[in-house]
Amino acid sequence: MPQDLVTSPLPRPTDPPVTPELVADHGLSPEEYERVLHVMGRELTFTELGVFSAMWSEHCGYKNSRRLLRLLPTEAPWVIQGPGENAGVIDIGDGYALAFKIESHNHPSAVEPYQGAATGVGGILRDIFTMGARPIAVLDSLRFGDLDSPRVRYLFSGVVAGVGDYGNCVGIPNIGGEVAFDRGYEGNPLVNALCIGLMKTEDLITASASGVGNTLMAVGARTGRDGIHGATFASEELSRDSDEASRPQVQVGDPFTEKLLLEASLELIASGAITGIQDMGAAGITSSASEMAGRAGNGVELDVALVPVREPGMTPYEILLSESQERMLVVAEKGQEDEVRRILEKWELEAAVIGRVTDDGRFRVLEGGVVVADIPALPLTQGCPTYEREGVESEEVKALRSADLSAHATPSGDLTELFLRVLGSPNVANKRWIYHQYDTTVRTGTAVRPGGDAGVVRIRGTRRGVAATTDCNGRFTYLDPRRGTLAAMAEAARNLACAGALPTAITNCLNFGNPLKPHIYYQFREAVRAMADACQAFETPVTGGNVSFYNETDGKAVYPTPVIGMVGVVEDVDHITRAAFRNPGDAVVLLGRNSAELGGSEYLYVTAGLVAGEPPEVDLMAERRLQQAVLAMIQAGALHSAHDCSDGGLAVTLAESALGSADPGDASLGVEVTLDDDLPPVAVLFGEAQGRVVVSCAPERLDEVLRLAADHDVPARSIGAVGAPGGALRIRVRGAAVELPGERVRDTWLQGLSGIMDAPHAAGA
Amino acid sequence: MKMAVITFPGSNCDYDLYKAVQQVGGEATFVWHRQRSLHGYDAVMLPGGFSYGDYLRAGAIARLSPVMESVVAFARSGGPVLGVCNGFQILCEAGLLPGALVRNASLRFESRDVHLRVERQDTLFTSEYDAGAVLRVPIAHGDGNYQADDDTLERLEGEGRVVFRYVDPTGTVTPDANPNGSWGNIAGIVSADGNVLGMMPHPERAMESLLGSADGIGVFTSLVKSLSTAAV
Amino acid sequence: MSSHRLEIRVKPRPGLLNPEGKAIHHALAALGWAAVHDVRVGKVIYVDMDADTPDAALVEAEAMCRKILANPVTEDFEISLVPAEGGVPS
Amino acid sequence: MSSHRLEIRVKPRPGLLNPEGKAIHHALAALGWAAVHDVRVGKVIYVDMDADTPDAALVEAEAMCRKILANPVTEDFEISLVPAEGGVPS
Ligand SMILES: Nc1ncnc2c1ncn2[C@@H]1O[C@H](COP(=O)(O)OP(=O)(O)O)[C@@H](O)[C@H]1O
Ligand SMILES: [Mg+2]
Repeated sequence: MPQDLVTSPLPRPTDPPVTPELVADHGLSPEEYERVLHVMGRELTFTELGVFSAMWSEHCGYKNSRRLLRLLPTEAPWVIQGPGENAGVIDIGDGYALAFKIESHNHPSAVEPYQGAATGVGGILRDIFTMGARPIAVLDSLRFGDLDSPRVRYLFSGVVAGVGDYGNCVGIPNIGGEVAFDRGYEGNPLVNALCIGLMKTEDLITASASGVGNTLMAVGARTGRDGIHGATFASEELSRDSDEASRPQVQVGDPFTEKLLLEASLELIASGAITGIQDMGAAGITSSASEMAGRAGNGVELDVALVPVREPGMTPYEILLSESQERMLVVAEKGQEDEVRRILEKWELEAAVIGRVTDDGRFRVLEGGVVVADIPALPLTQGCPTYEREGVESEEVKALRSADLSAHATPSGDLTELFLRVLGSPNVANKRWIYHQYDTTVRTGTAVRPGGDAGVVRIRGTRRGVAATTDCNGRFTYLDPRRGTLAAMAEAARNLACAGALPTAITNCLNFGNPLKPHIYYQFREAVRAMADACQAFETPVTGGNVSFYNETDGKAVYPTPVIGMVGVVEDVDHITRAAFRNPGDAVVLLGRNSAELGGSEYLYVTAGLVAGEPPEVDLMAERRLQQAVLAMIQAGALHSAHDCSDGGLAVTLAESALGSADPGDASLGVEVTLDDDLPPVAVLFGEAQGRVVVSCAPERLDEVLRLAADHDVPARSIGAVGAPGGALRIRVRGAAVELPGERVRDTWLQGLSGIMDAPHAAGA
Repeated sequence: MKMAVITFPGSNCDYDLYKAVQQVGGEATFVWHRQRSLHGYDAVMLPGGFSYGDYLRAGAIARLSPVMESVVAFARSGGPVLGVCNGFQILCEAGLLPGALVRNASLRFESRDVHLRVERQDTLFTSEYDAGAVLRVPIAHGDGNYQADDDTLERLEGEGRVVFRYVDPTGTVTPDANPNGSWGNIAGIVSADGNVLGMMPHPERAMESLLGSADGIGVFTSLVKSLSTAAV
Repeated sequence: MSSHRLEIRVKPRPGLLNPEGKAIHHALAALGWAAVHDVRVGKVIYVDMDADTPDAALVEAEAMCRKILANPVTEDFEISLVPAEGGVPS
Repeated sequence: MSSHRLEIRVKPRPGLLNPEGKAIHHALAALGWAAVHDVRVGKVIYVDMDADTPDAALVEAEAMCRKILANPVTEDFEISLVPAEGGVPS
């Protein structure tokens, strides 16, 4: 079709007129709309307004984040694909590359937890396999309000079931994740899912519409009316009546179709019949088609009448913006359409030609041959205005941070009782209630399952493995976004090192409130700056991520939660190290230094309901040395276990290592240590000072371990010994002690979360 | 030793079974569910996963796949058939094994290691184990709760067709050791002729201590051994 | 006070994808039932309960649906009284 | 030839364990519905199909149930014709 004929589509008879109110309803400011008019050089049709509003939404356009995100380091010799594609890709050696990315599905999960979480997993899997990688593991990072609320229990159990059922059905093992319960997330759960995929380096494919004249095909599930305008929806705050108002926006996932789509996509990519493939995710066909065109510097033309639909009577607006799940847009090499159909047919899926790649740089949409939208692709995908906002720290948070905690350094009761309260808190307690609902062993690659510091998958045919973790302590980031983010980075890297992996790269999921509020923008800015610094220090570039703003209910934002998803390479599977003590009589060594820091701790939350104080300080260089020391010890074969010290503090870390998996058939061991620091016992036991790892080794390797620590300039000391199977936990601190039979420790830890969720009252919405 | 690993739309443990067979020296071939012939295979394996998404009932749609007529014929002629997890569910739906696998009593997906007691050592699939041996093997299923009517259960027990039972680490049958509510802690059963084994736990995921356990190897070495003895 | 049996049909909302129905539709077509043009699947729940009158039982059932049996975001429900004899519950 | 909607209720056989029903029964009891004495859960399947007559549709539905929709070992089924308007399938 010659371009000059089609620049000004006529409005469709049933379309509403584009009024300023309608523009506002679409989330575009008057200034932004001015800009749209300038780009277009004419008035818009209703369909075009829908397209712009989706692409220039926060979710797709990164209006309020893009400028700051440029601060993040994205390059390193091992980075094959940085941000901007469906997922980042790194070289992990031996001819293999790893694709990985994290995504949020917070708003959908707040409305319908099961489907919201399930479709979140579905979306992130598609981001991975559209790169040509086979998904090999999933991790999930979750946050909810306190579990005493029935609504929170309903959200939590729905989300876990949704994450589980989807990944289980597709057959991707879950290897870890995290969960936190805190009133800071009441009403606004955070559901972030990370997927990692493996490919041969040469199999990488990108999502671009290259090759003028090539054919656009819609592949997979049909397009329905579900989830229309999800991208805009994800960019708005929840209000009290969202449950009601959002109904049509619920998308239902079909993991079975996803599994077929996964196999078909990998086969398509291997066949050479296609040149590009992209998930129809947020903003559906609109974003996939226009982004693919934008990346290639080409145009696309598609006809909505050719798109297979689930319901009759769908308008172009609906078809373009539907977020029905399990669909892909494929660019087939001209003449290869039948090959694409043949592969899809084998997997019992549909493939339909819906358009072609053009050379005019336009995103043009027809309805039965009549043009309904004609937009320049590059301004649509890249031209969204970006903002740097004003950022000011909230006075309230400043006050909380400078709260005087000295009274809390004196125990409010018996230390042993206090320890049990911390250990039994759902935030600290064993998480099997969650991961026993996740298939963790399918694909026979999982060397370290959930429950340790990081999950590890071995790579068949090599000596290598990959490790992955997600981390963020929202209380720390709330009290001090900079320190909190440094701590999240440090914890993630420590977790990997403890597993025997070299931290290699990160993806991030930035969950924040409304960025137009100065105190939220302040949090966001400080978090991104801190992340950039830590990425530099750890040499872990950012290869992709996701920003989720507007996590607010009735004006109240969640804690700023920049979740770090970090991956690392295990050189040799023999290096894989676990958190659990292995042998009675082994020496227990503390690496790093205790401090008097109680700010933001679980102890304060559990014993005083407080989220206050300075979060622990982070020394990036000391962290780096610690990670290197731990890795050196592991690679020397000197360690029997390594466990990072985080939520709950040192006492909890020791208990976790002693308890091990606590699975039937795995003995829990005792532990006996003495901590003679000149510090308040409460701080030594429960403070969450950074930069600490508890390792164990055979007594005859103790000197070597201490020497390796000294070589790396890491403080280290032997603090005690591993006890007998079923043995007691004994932690002595200056004139006081935590002392408990092993059984009691184990029961408290196992029941802390399961006990709440399995109680009869847990039922109901 | 040629083993057919049948792949249905939604199977996801096909690759794991394939690797397990290879590890014990067998020759594994994927057979797509639309293929009709099983000519030339010495054994047939139905993998775990979610054939057809487990929609309607786990295994209900897969058992109508074209290949299933041949699987039934292969089994009826005495050929060894192993169904793991979803494979077990399909075998029940197809009538090659009695009973049904319904929702786990917890109503949740259950994924963890369990302990199994080898109840019968004189089968094609267990000859390499000691009778009464206790194995550590992963489970991962939502519908593994074995149920049948009283007559069937009586017959299964009377004829000694329960091959694996969920037990605690010491080998004792206890309610706590039962992960899904199965009647009699049943984890795996054989057909009356002994050539069809269905089990919910995944022996193919317990082939290497690196991944947690190597206790599942015996199922595959037993099969290979009995096939090679039969071939002589 | 007497016993009543309620039959509660919990159905997926129109417009939402119903993957189970889709899979069954596909299977029926493969088996030769080409005349089938749509399939949707929900749950049927039989509740046996004591109540003074059938109407009182219906009122309770409606409350149960709102509270726990149906998901208001994705499902609709219908309730009928059915004879208890020879019926389902055991 | 016209379109008919069939409502097929697939119910667990009496005497067989019904974990969903049991769990719902527990949950209802925990929520205060002490008057409930049994709950059983099955599936309801809506099939829209073309057939010459309603009876012909019913005959087909029965065949579907025997072939695939119900498991004879564990389930019974019942079929009704229901009006298609305002119903479930979309
Ligand atoms: N949502 C989840 N999904 C999978 N595994 C989880 C989840 N939450 C926690 N886990 C597992 O439980 C372990 C302990 O959880 P947590 O205490 O939050 O981790 P950390 O040791 O990083 O502080 C984690 O290592 C993780 O593997
Ligand atoms: Mg922890």
